[in-house]
Amino acid sequence: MDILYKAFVEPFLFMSEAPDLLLQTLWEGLVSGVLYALIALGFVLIFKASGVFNFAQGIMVVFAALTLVGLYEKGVPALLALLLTAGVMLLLAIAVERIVLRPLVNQPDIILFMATFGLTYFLVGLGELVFGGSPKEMIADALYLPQGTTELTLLGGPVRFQHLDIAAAVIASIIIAALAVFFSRTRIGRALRAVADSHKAALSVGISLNQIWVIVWFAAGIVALVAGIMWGARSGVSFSLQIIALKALPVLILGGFTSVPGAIIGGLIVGVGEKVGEFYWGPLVGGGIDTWLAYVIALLFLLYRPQGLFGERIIERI
Amino acid sequence: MLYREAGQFKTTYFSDMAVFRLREDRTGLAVVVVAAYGLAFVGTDFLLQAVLIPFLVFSLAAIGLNILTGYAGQLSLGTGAFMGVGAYSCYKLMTAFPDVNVIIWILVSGLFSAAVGALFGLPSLRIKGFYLAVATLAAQFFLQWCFIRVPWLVNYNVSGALDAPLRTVFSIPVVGATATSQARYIVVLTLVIALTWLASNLVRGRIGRMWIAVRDMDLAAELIGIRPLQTKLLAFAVSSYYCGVAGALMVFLWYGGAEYDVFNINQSFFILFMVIIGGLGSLIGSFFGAALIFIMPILLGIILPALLVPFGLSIGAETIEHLRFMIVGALIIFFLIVEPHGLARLWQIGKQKLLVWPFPY
Amino acid sequence: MRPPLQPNRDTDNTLLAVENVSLRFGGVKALTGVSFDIRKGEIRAIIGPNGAGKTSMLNCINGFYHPTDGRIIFKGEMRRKMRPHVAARGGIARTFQNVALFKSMSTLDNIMVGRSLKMKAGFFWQLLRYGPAIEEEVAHRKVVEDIIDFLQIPHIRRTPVGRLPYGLQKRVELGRALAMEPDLLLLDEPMAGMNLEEKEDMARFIIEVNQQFGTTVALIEHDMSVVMDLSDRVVVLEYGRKIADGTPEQVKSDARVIDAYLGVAH
Amino acid sequence: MSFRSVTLGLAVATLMGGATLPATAQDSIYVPLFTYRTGPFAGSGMHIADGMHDYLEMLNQRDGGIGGVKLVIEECETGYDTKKGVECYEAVKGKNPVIVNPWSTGITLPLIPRAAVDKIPILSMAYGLSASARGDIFPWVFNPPSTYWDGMSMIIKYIGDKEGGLDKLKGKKIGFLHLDASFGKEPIPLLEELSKELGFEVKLYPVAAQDMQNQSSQWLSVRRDRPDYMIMWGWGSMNGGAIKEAVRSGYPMDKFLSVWWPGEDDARSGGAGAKGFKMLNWHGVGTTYPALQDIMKNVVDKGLSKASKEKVGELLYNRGVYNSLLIAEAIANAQKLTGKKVVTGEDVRRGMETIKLDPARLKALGLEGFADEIALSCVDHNGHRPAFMQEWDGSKWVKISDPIAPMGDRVRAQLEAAAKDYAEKNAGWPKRAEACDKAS
Repeated sequence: MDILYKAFVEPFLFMSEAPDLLLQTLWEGLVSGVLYALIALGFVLIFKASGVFNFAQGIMVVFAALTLVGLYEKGVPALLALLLTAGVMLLLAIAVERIVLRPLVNQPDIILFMATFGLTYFLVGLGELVFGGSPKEMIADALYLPQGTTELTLLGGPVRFQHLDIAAAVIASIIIAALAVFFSRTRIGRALRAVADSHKAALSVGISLNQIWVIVWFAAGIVALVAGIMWGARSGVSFSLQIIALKALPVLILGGFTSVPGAIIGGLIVGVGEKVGEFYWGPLVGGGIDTWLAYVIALLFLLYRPQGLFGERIIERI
Repeated sequence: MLYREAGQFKTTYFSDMAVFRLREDRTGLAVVVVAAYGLAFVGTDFLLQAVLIPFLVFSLAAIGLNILTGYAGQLSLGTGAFMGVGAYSCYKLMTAFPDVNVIIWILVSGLFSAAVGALFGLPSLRIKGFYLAVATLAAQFFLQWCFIRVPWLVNYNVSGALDAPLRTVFSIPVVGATATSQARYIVVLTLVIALTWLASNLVRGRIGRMWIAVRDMDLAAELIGIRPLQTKLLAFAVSSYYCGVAGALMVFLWYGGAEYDVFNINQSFFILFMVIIGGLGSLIGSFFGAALIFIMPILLGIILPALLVPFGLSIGAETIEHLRFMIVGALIIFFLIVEPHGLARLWQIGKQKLLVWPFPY
Repeated sequence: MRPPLQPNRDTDNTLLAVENVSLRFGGVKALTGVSFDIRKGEIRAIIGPNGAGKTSMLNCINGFYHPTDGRIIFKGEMRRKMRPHVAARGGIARTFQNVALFKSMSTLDNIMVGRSLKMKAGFFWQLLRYGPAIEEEVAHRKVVEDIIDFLQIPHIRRTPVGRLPYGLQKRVELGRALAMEPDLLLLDEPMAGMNLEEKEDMARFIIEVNQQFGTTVALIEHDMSVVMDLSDRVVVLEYGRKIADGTPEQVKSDARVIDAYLGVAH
Repeated sequence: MSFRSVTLGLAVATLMGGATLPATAQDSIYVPLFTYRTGPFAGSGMHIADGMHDYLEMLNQRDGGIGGVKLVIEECETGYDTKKGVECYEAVKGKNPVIVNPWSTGITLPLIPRAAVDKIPILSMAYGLSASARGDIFPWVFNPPSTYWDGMSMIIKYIGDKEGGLDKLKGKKIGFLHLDASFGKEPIPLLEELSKELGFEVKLYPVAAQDMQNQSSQWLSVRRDRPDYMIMWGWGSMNGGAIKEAVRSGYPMDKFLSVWWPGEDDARSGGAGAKGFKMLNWHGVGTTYPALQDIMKNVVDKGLSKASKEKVGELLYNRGVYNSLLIAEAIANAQKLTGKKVVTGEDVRRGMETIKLDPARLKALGLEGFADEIALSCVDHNGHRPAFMQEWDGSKWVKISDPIAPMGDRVRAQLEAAAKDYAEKNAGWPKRAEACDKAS
């Protein structure tokens, strides 16, 4: 009975006793959620347009951030370094399209998925070769990212808001809005949607699949860069970020592989879910459950709704 | 002239269904097996302990994953954790019943990981492909957490790690510090040969065909009466059995003790690469893949510096490591482009060519 | 090709009855109140224009779709929600409009898979590939070789089916269905995309299966001449409803059928 | 086909001969260094690697090796990965190494039982299996100058001091943020025992290796529990991540203490807010010591080091130097003991047991005041030396305490139990057969 009390009553009592901590937990969850969502967004962009499940998105985040910091350390002014990094991501997109995607165009999805594994390994080696293995500090000041903390007294206790986190939330929202506009209002965006619906349809309206792939991989590269800057500013730039990027997978599961809003909402659910879970229930089993909680949430959710929150319903045909 | 099908007629279905339909193949296999055992007596410690034992262990794990991913078409990223289940259950068993032959416990510990594998395979009925891969990630991270968080699993060792107490077979130590690499190698080799033989029986028979049917088109498979859940769960169980045994071998006959971290997600990826490069749906491919992914980096580590020495260049250990990563990554992409069916297909093509040599077709 | 009715047929013996079956996907009605029966040993055709719900009907019969309404009685048993593999175990085999073979397997293995249900040797015998496992493997291999001979495809025995031309794939698929020794064989456009020669071969196989093994056949086909020659009785669907049911002669002369189907098709 | 068989033959030949490729000449001593300049722990590992390498290289350059015998220094990259570490061990085993330094607890554990069989001593300097401090049970393993239990007891003593006595710890709350691995969990039993006895409460905050840079959950819990002190057992990017999160969540830095593994980079990543962060240490930082000046002159300035100049003399660099100091001293002792010039692993094990670095000896080595004196023996492979507390002042470490002696009796009790447990569980663990040398 004691365990039941601890599992089902105490956490809620604690929530109501210290609403300020609940608020703080939710806020931290939201912020991580936004960052997970940013990484997941990169996956979604590529999956939507090319059906490729890009496992390398995580390393692209690290790679972009490292390039930025590396250039800055070489003496390139921050904003120029930002532009150059975007250029590098474009080159990467072109290279990926030429070397990986084009020769594999008619292969099953699983083969393409595995090819992105190869890409991951290659980028890890290349990144470490060029930039070295030591963790680097994100150049937050030079990029005019706000630092510092605001402490407000809310619900009877101090709640801290990092300016950086607020900035991350704002920037993520801007990116999402921009992507939404891009997809619905611009010619290329509509072309991308056409590709997502049917490759043949896209070809018939005269859009080159190859160009589209370059564009989405570039877009995903930019999203990776933004994600890299925000994560990097929070916790430093190193290759261990790559494993954190795996958290984007449960986000995708929740949100569905093809839905941009799904990625956002999935990200928030995962972020908040794992923080609240760890904070209120983690101590029951010795803590550290946030390493797997997100995956288990996603798994349970999948059993209930195999196509994700916003994924298209799969009607099986034969 | 040496490799010909002509003149070898099959008069019964039984002989037509043999693994190696050609006399030359059978001879070749026998030569390889004899040579493998021979190496135990001529190989250096380094060759046995750092190259061949790990190669065999990884081959076994790759066979395990290949059964699941290559034959039954279920993508798994939880291989490392399933290996861990085998290793931890083997530790519990061999410390709880120290008098029982350790080889029995290695084989039994696979059953535990088979059970855990089947449990985490349950979602495979409803979810497929990438979605399933994420489900197996749940297994990976959850099990890893259990390994570190349940001290009972390591008999409350202060170090929190698995150790390898002395165990003998026919009073020759095979587990523990005093076991020679020769003894370890012979045990590992024998187990891997036996288990490979069993796997090859399995995949050639009814069960193997059912797995491939589910992989190729699970709906059609169901429509001809194959129960999809049972078939997939069986694949998960058998696959995890192999991974579990490989995990136990890894800790007790290779490392000789290990922390939970050796079963991390990178281990899972590592074995997945072997399966991809070796060839999905091919047992011999598992060996090729393990050889390429495991042995090639070691060779690179030895050859690259040696190549540069004549030019007066030296290359740092870390640069070699970076190059290893890049080369492995590039090879994966290369193989997927050139031969998505992996080294196994290249091998097959080579044999076909040889069969009709010197004519091109 | 053959007389329209077999004299020795027990016409009262119903193998499968479809009663008032409806099927909806969201707002789309695929089938509305369809009823008909299939008698033991007959060749029953289901025809209708594109989108009439023919394939949906077959999907309902073998449990791939579950009817929203109505019921299906097979061998006197009512089954509401049934998984396809249960249907298969019950003796229903089928082929598909767009061949659903296991592409990486050889012809031999594809047909061997069809024998899976009949194979009983346990897991451990399988592991050892010894005793019952290997005896059974040899026995079933013989059956499969007979089917291969029957379908006249021994030359492609070891070819992965993915590399075969369409016509041969359809034949292998029929072989796989036959390997299940079904009581009811559902054929979804078995002759689609075939040339005249191939069609004649396929028609001959269907008749032989029906006559030699007494297998009941239900088939969907677009080629009217084939349908009229082959089948004992014909159901006509249009927009998910049954508009006619009877012998080929009866159906041919039905005014609604001529309007809805033959009129359009010709 | 013939090409293939040639390549295959070549490959096999390389593998079989691989172990002896860079053949060790008879007139040199082979010192392999297991390092990691790649992987998630590279940020810590590379500085240590540089320090270890440069000190030994300096001896080569300045003195022509040790006792006139050149050292062959070879790095083997482990990436902090047990698999590669074990591979490195097998690769160096055949080359007559005089000692191995795994630099990872995960790699140390599987090597411990092998050391005795292969006759290669293991130096796991202030990490690894704490129980291996017992030389009578682990004759081949050395972990000077202090175990994690020593470290934990020193931190508790320091906190007690600040509070005005150990008895004042009653009712306090101490948080323990640790890497969720054997390494981080090792001090827990001692911490819990002390908590029972002194009446403080312990809160555990494990950090998984894959979440080292994603510690917001742990620090949220810290905010909930409001521990009076935080103790950290971290490595690699976990240290920097923790300091950052501590700053972010406004935890009072002067109450945040760590074992000896964070480096300058980690503290710097916390920005100005990291000021006041404290950690244990047992050796000097900076390049003012003559030996370090020699490294500068003979190694770094000659371009023989991989370290950039400003990193030389930093905490982890000097940690590497200390590690090599022990190796060099053990080799020198071995030469003295055996009268041989080219010594083997067996000799160096004896050399290790007779290590005696008193102030005079340190001065002779050009490291006066670099570290506290230490002497090892057959029984004591650790020394259980005191360490001091240092504080981050925003740009460098400042020593803020005298050496704090560990709680010897507590540590001994833990050691006793752990060593016994290890020997029992590893049935057939050999009794020490190696003879004892007198310190020279």
